[in-house]
Amino acid sequence: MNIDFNKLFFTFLGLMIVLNWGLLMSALMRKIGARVAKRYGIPWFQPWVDLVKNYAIRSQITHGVMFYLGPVFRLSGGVGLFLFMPMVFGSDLWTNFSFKGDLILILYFQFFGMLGMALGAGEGGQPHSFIGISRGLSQFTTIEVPMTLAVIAIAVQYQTLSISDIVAAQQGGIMNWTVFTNPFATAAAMLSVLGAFGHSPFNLVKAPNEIPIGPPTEYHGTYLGVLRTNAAILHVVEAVLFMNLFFGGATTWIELIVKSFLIYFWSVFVGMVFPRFRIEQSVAWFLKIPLILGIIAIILL
Amino acid sequence: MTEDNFKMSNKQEEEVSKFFAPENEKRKVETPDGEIIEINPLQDYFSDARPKVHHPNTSKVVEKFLNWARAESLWVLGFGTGCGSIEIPPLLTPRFDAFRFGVQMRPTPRQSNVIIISGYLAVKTLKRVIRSYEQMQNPKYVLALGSCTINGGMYFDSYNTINRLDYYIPVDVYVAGCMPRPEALLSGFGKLKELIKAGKGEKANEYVEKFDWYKANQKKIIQDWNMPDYNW
Amino acid sequence: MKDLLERLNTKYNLTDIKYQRDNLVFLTIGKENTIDLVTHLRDYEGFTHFVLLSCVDWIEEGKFQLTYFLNQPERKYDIAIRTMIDRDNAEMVSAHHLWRQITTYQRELREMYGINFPGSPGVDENFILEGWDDIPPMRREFDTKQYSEDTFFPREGRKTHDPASYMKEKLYPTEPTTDKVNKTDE
Amino acid sequence: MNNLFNWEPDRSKYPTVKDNGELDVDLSSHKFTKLWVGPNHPGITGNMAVEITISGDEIVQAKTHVGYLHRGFEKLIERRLFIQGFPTCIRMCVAEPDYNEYILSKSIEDLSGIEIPEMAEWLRTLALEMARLQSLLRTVPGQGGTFSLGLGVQWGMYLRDLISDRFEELTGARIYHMYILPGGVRGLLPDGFKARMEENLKLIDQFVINIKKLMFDNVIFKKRAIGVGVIKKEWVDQFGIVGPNARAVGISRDIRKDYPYLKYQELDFEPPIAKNGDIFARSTVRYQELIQTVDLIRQIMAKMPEKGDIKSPTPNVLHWKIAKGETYIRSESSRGEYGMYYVTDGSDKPRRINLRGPSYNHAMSLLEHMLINANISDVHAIMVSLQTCPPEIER
Repeated sequence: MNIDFNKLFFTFLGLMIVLNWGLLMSALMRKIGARVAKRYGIPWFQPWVDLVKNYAIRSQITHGVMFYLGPVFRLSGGVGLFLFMPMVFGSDLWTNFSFKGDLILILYFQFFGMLGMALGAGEGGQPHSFIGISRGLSQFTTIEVPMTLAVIAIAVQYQTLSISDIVAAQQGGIMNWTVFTNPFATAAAMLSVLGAFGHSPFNLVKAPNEIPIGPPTEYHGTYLGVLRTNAAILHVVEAVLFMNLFFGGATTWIELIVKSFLIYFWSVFVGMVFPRFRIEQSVAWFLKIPLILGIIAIILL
Repeated sequence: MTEDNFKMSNKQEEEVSKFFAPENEKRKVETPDGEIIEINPLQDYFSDARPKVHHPNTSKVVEKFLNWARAESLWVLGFGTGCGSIEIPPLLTPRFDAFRFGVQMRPTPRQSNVIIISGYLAVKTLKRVIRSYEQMQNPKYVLALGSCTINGGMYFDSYNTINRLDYYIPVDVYVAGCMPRPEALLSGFGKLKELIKAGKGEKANEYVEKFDWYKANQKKIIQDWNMPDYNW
Repeated sequence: MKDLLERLNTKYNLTDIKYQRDNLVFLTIGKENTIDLVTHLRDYEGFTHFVLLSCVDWIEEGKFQLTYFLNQPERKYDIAIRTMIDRDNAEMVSAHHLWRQITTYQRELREMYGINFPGSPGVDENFILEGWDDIPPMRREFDTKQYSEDTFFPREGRKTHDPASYMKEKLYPTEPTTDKVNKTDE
Repeated sequence: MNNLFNWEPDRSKYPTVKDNGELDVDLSSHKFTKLWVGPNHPGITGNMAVEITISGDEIVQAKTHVGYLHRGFEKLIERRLFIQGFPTCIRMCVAEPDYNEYILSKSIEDLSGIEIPEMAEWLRTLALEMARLQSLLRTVPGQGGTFSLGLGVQWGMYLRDLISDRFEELTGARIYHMYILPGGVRGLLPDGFKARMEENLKLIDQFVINIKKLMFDNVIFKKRAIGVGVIKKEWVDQFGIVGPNARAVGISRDIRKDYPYLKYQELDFEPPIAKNGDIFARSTVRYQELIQTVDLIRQIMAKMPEKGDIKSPTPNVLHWKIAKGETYIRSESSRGEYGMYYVTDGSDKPRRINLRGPSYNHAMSLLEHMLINANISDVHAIMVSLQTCPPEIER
C-alpha cells in the first residue's frame, strides 16, 4: 500500500483552511446579525478565543463511555464529509479523497455525526438533550427527503454520482450552473439547506429558551471545543457541497470562500426575520413545499 | 448493535475504571436520607466525591496565554437570581452591548464560567445557586451585584435573604449599588478580566480548599439539604 | 351600595360597617356565616371578581382578621368582608370551591400565618419557604431582625463615632475622654 | 351551581385517570418525563420554576413553584416607618416600580386624608405611563423573542433604555426611581424634557411600524401564536384574570376607565380589546396598548400645566402616626389590576400591607391549568403572553 504523503499534507492543510474560514464565517455572521440589531457585535477573533478557552477548561466530568464518544463521532462526521468533498475544481491537490460515487457517501456522512451525537448526548441524562435529539433526528429525516430527491434529479441529469463530474459539467459560463439548468431541484435543496444549517425557523434542535440548548447541554470544556470545531468545519463543507452541486463549484479558494459565504448567509438571512417552527410544523413544512419541488424536479427530467 | 457487544465483564470493567480514574470505582455511599446504597459512578449520577484542586499550568507562558483567552471569553450563566437581572437585557442590547468585550450568555452551568449573582439571594435560590456553581467547571468566577450581596443591603433584617454571599461561595468581584447601572457592570467585567489576566482568578480552587467551611455555612441556613454534598 | 347593604342586613348579622370610599365598604361578620355571605354575594349579587384574601394579625386581642375582598365588575362596587378568628389553633372554612385562586391564597396564609384551611388542595405543601422550622414568619411575634442576625452572618457595619468626643480625642489625645461612643451601625 | 364551573381540563386523551381522580402518571414506566422549566432556564420570566410532566411533547401535569425571590417585604414594611416604606416597597416588582410607589403613597394619603396638588397628579400620571411604556417595550417584542425572533427584542430594549434616560432626567435613577412619595412627587420636569421625550416617541412610532412588519405580519409568528394558549371567556371570573389578558378575551376591564384615578378622566383613550383569547390576541392587545401609551404620554405632556405645587405638606415623617383604618388602592399596571391592602393601627408603622399582583393568579392557578395539553415548545410563550412577574407573587 503506497501512501500519497503529498495528498495527505494538502488535505490536512485544506482542513485547516476550512476550519479557520468556518470560525471567521461564524464571527462574520454574528457581526452581521449584531449590526441589524444596531449593535457593534463580537470582535472578529471571538470564535478562536472561545475555542482556546474551551480547550483550556481544567476540570471535566463524564457520564460514561458514549458521552466521551459523542463529540468524537460528531467530529468524524464533519471531517469525513470534508475528506470526500472535492474543494477546488481543476486542482489535483485540493480534491481530497473524492472518487466516483462519493455523492452517496457524503449523504451518509451528513447523518453520521447526528447519530453519534444522539448516542452521546442521550447518555448525558439531561432531559433537554434527548428532547433535542428526538427533534433533531425527526427533522433531519424529513430534510433528507427533498434533499435526496434533488440530488437524484441532478445525478440523473448529469448521469454521474461523482461530485467532481457534476462540477465539471457546470463549467463554462454561469448559464451552465444547475441553478439555471434545473431550478426546481435547486429550490428544493436550498430550502432543505435551511434545515441543515439549523438557523431559525428550523433551530428547534438547540431551541434557545425552549429546551436550552438541546443535545450539547451537558457538554463542556474539551467536549464542547470538539463540537465547535466540528460545527465550523461542517458549515463550510455543507456550503461547499451545495456550491458544487448547484452553483458551479469553485476554481479557486477565493471563489469557494465567496460562494460558501453567500450560501451560509442565505440561511442566516432567513433566520434573522423568521421565528421558530414547532417540530410538527417543521416536519409538515419540509414534507410539503420542498418535497413537491423535489418531485417536480424528478418528473421534469 | 446489541448491548452485549459493548458490555465488559465486571472484572474488566473494574480494572478499566481503576486504571483511568480511581474515583470512578464502585462504592457504598450514604444518601441524604440516611440510606446506604452501592453506586457505580460511571453509570449513576450520584456523587459524594469531594472536589479537587486543579492547579494552573506549570508553564508560565502557556498559563498567561490561557488566562488571556479565559478573560476575553467570559461565558455568563443565564440565571437571573434577583432584581439585578433586569439590567442584564440592556447589557446585551444596543446601548451597552457587552458582546464587544467577549461577554456572552450561556444557558447551562456546564458551559459557563461566570455566574452573576444579581442582587439579593433568597435561601431557596441559594440552594440552586450552589448547585449551579458546583456544576460549573474550573476555572469559574463569581460576580456579585448590588449591595444586598455585600451586607444584605436593604434586606439586612429579612428572614429569607442571606446577608453575606462570600460565606457561601467565593466572590471574585463585587459591583456595589442598588441597582448597579449597566456601566458599573461592564466595569465589573473589566475588573474581573484584569484579575484573570493577572492570574488571580483562582477562587474555584479556594472553594475546594475551604470546602468544609463553606459547606458548614451552607448547611447552617439551608434546612432541607436533600442533595449530595458536592454536585460536581 | 346602600340598598345592597340593607338587603344583606336582613339576612346576615353585619357589624362594624365602614365606608372607606363611595364604592368600597368594609364590614365584619361572624366566622360561621362568612363563606355563606361570600357565596351569596357571588351567586346572587354579581360579585364575580375575587380580588384578595388577606390576613391581619391583631396580636393584642389574640385574633386574626381574615379579609375577603370581592368586586362587582358591572356596578363597580367593592366589599371587604372581615372575619375574626382565634390566634391559637387558627382554622377557617376553606373557600377553594368558589374561586380557583383562593387555593393559592390559602396556601400562602397557611405558611405565613399558620392558619389551617382543612380540605383546601395542597394547603400543606411548601409555597414560598422551603424547610421552614420556626414559627410562621408573618406572625407579629416573629422578630425578623433577630432571626436574620442569628441565622445569616451579619457583616459588622462601619464604626460610628460621636463627632464631638471623637474630634476631641483626635485633637487632644492627652486629655482623658469620658463619653466615648463606639457603637456599631445596623 | 358547581357544574357551571368547567374547571377540569380535557382529560379524554392520554394519560388515564384513576378511580380516585388522580392521574395515572407513573414515572418508572418510561412513558413520562419530569422536566423543570426554571429556575435556571433562560426562557423563564424572572426567577420561578414550572415543574412539568411530559408525555412525548405534550404536557400532562404542571405545577408552578415560586419563592425564589421571597424577601418578606410585607414583614419588613411592618417594622418600618411610613416614609421608610416608600423606598422599600418599590423593589416589590422590578419591571414597573412606579406602580408600587403610587399605590403605597396613595394608600397613606387615603388613610391620613391628604390631597395632593394638581401638578403632582399630572406628574404621577406621566411617570406611570412612562413605566407602562417601558414595560410594553419589553413585552411586545418579547413575545416574538419567545419564538426565537430576537431582533425585535434588541430594538425594543434600545428604546427602553432611552425611556430609562428620561426617567433618569426626571427622577435621578434608572430603575428604582423613588419619585412618587406620600404627599406628592419629588420634582418638576427638567428643562427641555418634553422635546427630548417627543424625539424618543418619534423613534417609538417608527418602531411600532417595524415591529408590525416583523411580528404581526409574519406567517410563522401567526402559525405559532394563533390558537395556542387560549383563555376561555368564563375563566376570567373563575381565575381572577385581569388586565390585558382579560381584554384579549373581549371583556373590557381597565381600572383606568372603571375606577378613574389621577388624571385619567381628562385623557381620551379607549382600552383595546381582542376576541379570541389566544397568544396572538394577547400580544395584539399589548401592541395596541403600546400605541395608545405613546398617545397618552403626548396627551399628558400637552395638557399638563407648566408650573405648580408638587407636594402637599405632610406631618413630620419621623413622628407620623396614622389613625386606625384600612383601605384598598388599585391601579392598572401593564399586567392588570395592581392593588394594595393597607391597614394601620394608630402607631407610626403600618399594621399590615398586602400587595395584590395580577401574576399571583396568572402564574399560579391559571398557568398550571393552561399548560395541560399544551406543547412543550409553547410553555415559555404562554408564560410570557400572560406577562408573569414572579417578584409580585411572593413579594
